[in-house]
Amino acid sequence: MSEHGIRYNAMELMICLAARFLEDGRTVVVGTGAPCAAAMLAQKTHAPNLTVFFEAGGIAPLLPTMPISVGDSRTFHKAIMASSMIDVMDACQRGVVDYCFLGGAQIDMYGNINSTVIGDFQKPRVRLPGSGGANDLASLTWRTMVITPHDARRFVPRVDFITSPGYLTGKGAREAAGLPPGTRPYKIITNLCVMGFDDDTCRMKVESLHMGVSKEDVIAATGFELLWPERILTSGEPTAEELDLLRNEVDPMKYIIGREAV
Amino acid sequence: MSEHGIRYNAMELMICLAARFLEDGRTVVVGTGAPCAAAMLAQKTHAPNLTVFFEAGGIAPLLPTMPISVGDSRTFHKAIMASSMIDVMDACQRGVVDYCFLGGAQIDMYGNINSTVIGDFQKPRVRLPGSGGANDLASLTWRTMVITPHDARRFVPRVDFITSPGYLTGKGAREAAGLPPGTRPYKIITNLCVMGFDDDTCRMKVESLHMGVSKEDVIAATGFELLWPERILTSGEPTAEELDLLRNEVDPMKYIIGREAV
Amino acid sequence: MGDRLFPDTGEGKLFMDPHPDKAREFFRGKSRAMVDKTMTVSEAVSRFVKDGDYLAVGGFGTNRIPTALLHEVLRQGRKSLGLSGHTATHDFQILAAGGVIDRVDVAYVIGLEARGLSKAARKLFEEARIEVCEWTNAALAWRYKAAVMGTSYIPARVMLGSDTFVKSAAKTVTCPYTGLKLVALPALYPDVAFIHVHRSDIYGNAQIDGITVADFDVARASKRVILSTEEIVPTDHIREDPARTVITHYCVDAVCHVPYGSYPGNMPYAYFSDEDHLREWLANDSKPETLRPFLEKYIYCTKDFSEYLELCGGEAKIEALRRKELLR
Amino acid sequence: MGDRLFPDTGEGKLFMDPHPDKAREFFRGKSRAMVDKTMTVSEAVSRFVKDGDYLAVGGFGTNRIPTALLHEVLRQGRKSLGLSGHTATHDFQILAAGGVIDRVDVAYVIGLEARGLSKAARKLFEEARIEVCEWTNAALAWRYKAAVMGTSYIPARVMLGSDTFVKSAAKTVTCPYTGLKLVALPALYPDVAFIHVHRSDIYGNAQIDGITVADFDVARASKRVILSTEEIVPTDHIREDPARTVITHYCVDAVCHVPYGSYPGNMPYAYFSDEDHLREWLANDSKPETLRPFLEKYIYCTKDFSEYLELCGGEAKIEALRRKELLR
Repeated sequence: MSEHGIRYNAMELMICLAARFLEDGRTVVVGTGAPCAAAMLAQKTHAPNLTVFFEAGGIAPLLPTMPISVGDSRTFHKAIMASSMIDVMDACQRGVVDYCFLGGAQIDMYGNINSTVIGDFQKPRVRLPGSGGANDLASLTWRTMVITPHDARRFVPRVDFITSPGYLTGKGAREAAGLPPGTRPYKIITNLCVMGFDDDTCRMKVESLHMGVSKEDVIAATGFELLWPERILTSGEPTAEELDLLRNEVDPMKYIIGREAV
Repeated sequence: MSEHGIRYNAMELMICLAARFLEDGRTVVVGTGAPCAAAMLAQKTHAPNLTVFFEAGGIAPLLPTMPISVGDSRTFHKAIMASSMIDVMDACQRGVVDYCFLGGAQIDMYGNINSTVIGDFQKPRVRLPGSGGANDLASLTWRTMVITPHDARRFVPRVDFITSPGYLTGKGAREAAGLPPGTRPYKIITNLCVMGFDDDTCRMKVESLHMGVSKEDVIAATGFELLWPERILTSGEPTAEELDLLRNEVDPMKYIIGREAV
Repeated sequence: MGDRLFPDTGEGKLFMDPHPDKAREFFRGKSRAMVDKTMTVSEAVSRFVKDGDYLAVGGFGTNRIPTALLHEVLRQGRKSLGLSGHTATHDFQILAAGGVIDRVDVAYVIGLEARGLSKAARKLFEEARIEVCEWTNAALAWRYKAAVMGTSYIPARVMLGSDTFVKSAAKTVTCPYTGLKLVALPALYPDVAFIHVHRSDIYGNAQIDGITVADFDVARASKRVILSTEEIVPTDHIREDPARTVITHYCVDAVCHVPYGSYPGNMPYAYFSDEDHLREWLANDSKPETLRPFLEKYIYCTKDFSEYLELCGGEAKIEALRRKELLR
Repeated sequence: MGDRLFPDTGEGKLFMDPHPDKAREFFRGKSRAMVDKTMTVSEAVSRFVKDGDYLAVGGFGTNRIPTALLHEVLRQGRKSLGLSGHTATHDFQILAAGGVIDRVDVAYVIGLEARGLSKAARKLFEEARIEVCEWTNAALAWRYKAAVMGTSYIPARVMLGSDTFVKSAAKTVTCPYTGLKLVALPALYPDVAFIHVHRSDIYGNAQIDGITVADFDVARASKRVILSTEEIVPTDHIREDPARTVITHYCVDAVCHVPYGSYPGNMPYAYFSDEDHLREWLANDSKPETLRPFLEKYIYCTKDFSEYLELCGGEAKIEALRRKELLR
């Protein structure tokens, strides 16, 4: 798919869009996969001065290849510091970390994420890995982003378990719960669209539809009512430069971009 | 002074007596001066396996010379670890450190020590350096020892300021204050005698008088009523081996043992 | 959420007593002597791991993990162990496969990050054969830190508002200075810790190259510590560069010399993870009928870690993983 | 004590706000970019130290201290500074002599350990020209740690029962798990920190050889950080051994290249303390009539640290101190 005749897949599109949200001179905690690729791409384009953290302790590495684990030796290859998990988590709690990326099995209209359990907690239908550092990052970093496939199994009216807080029950709920003011879910980047959150209601709101995607496509793939802007934008497309960097420098082995997103 | 014809001064005697209280295989936080010399002597005699900590972060160094500061480079010369103050203080609070040595301007019958201020706190007659790590060590290590000159200005009925807790007001007071159970003032080693504390009253109690010192000498040099055992022992004297090690290996420059204690 | 009042105490069970005075009494009795603590993995596990113990595992799931010690727990048939699931991936997979754990503080378990999920591990939960208490990675890291500090809790700002809190054993407190609502994370003093390091002397003074994850704290928080080490070095070597020391002798009970002891996990600067073997694990632990022979072959019928390593390709395999690690 | 009820709040004044949300807002606005932060000592102090600021000083009194930065504060005539007196010895002596501080959190001040006491520093207290709040070395270390953690307090077990507590600004709390009475140590976020290091790149990624004392935490807790460094190294050098890094660029505002910058203090592995010059300080600060000319000579009439160093014996002196440090 492409307007300008450049072909790219959904994963490449999501990574490019995510990269553009990362401002230069800021900090991001990434995991493996698409978030890591997005941060690397941002560094190679508009944000050379983006500092990348891995939660196990790697700080500002020069990544020689895509890490397989958030704690493998790639995550601190020629790093500025090979530190500890507590140093990274302390930095998040201190307000030093701007962005994080999360994933999950379920997400609701307030951006609450479930990565713990489907069904009953005591005897679950499906047990998932749990929070890991996700709850920490969603609680403590300034802006939480999600890169995820878009379908109604995932975008649900009510998550079975709030592993990681979005806006919880709406405006003021994070603050009431004791979470640091100003932290919030920021962007949800899917294979169909980019979504943000409405300032007043704190509900998920479409910002732009990807080229060739209709409003109906998104509604059909979402298990709750989305908010829509007066004028629906079309998401930008990857540039030739971005795709070149992504394919030849960021992920030449196609570990990430070789996967179809859905 | 000596029974066996070996001459030694009061500082040498105090260091030798203090060293003997340090059991092998245990841990001690020392400062500079006599405590450091005592720990070194203990290591060279009965306690080769005594682990020495300096509160600024030096752990188990091979001391090449007497340190001048608790944080100078001697305190981590060929150390097991060049760590941090918080690592050492954490170890104390965790219950890993057995002994510490403190000093001070005033001490009372419960072993409370003042190293903060003589006179009024707001406008003191004499301002002293403050706790440093003394309160921490007195609060957290299992057994607090003091090496000090013995005079009535120092051994007072009431300290002007409790910088570091001894037994506070007596039995149960440490526990009531919230201090970790089992921690306590242990031995007071002066130029006149060795004192411990009575289990029931928690008051300072003479254990042994140094050779040539009378009960009256001690009473005259103490500003409060001491407890006395039924049978007053005579303190041991430094052995020839101890003096040899102290003079030729521990403190060959006589930084410490060259000072007269009083 | 939403329609109910948020609780100020989680519903989960606190598996370990956070009382610092009990820990202090234990630490008081523990020897601080520098004596030779080298022993075989078999002896270390036999002496220092008891049925019912609560275990903390160093490293990060598939990175710098004490594989030899974990296997030996299965070989010796320990049971009813508790576990701190602090990004427990392959380590959790081994313990779950062996059926040796019955309770877990969860931050991250059953998954092997991008590699997929362990079906055997997942089944423990779905069949409710394990007691579960939820936490987060930072929460468990700070719980260790509270223990290291010898206090009973540390306040933090995670888990608030979430079901992770509801299913934890945490409580909220009010800050006496700011009035802020905070989560009080209870100190976690594990009974025993397994940590794999790059090098140690015979007393347990040890160095780790690269990130330490939570192991500075795990070593200090735990009542008993078993190190496995790539290399045993003279104490002089430790003393030459004391700023490199991460773990000190007075924390350590046993030092086991296990070259390649993190295999199939990554050992930074030494060898990369064996992704083929980890895939084999995931494929075989998906069904009881494949899991049992797999465990027999690799763990129960091997005498020790070196036999396991031979089965997996021995020195040649390690050499290939070393090249991968060193990007050659 | 004894005849009175022990208070649950100290009488001292809390000089700095422990509220983590205010600190978070500050840290949010601080750039994390790796840009060249090298500048002269004069420029760094002029840009990043304001009258009234609360200062934390790295090192340990006469060891690895940022002498050049401290002198410059006097030269530029800053006033009404607050200070964290965390084993502040020669550093405190300098600031006290210059009359630039008016409030101090005391753990240890005015003394120079075994060397004796600074009469000029002592006089500040005895003439009540300084606001004082008492703490301990561990308490201040943990107060920094609470700030590093982005929380508002950390519970601990020191100061309880003592007058040190009474004259502190601490409060007691009850542990929600154990019922223990604990001291809540309020987070300390200094306005500005001075830290002297062995080497740093131009961005502030820095290494310290030997004990770090509290500087890992001081660098992270402080809103602004000025490093002075023996050596500026390429970032590649830092990246070659990332486990050596103690301070990271996003904490740092200025990097000042000051060889021998800890003089007359000890710089581990580089040069020992100059005990003669420290004795000269103690002798001269005992009376106003000797202190003033002494300060004129060494600080106010020198342009910068290198002039001071020349007055003190320059390279020859440093060479002698290097031999002493290296036990030659």
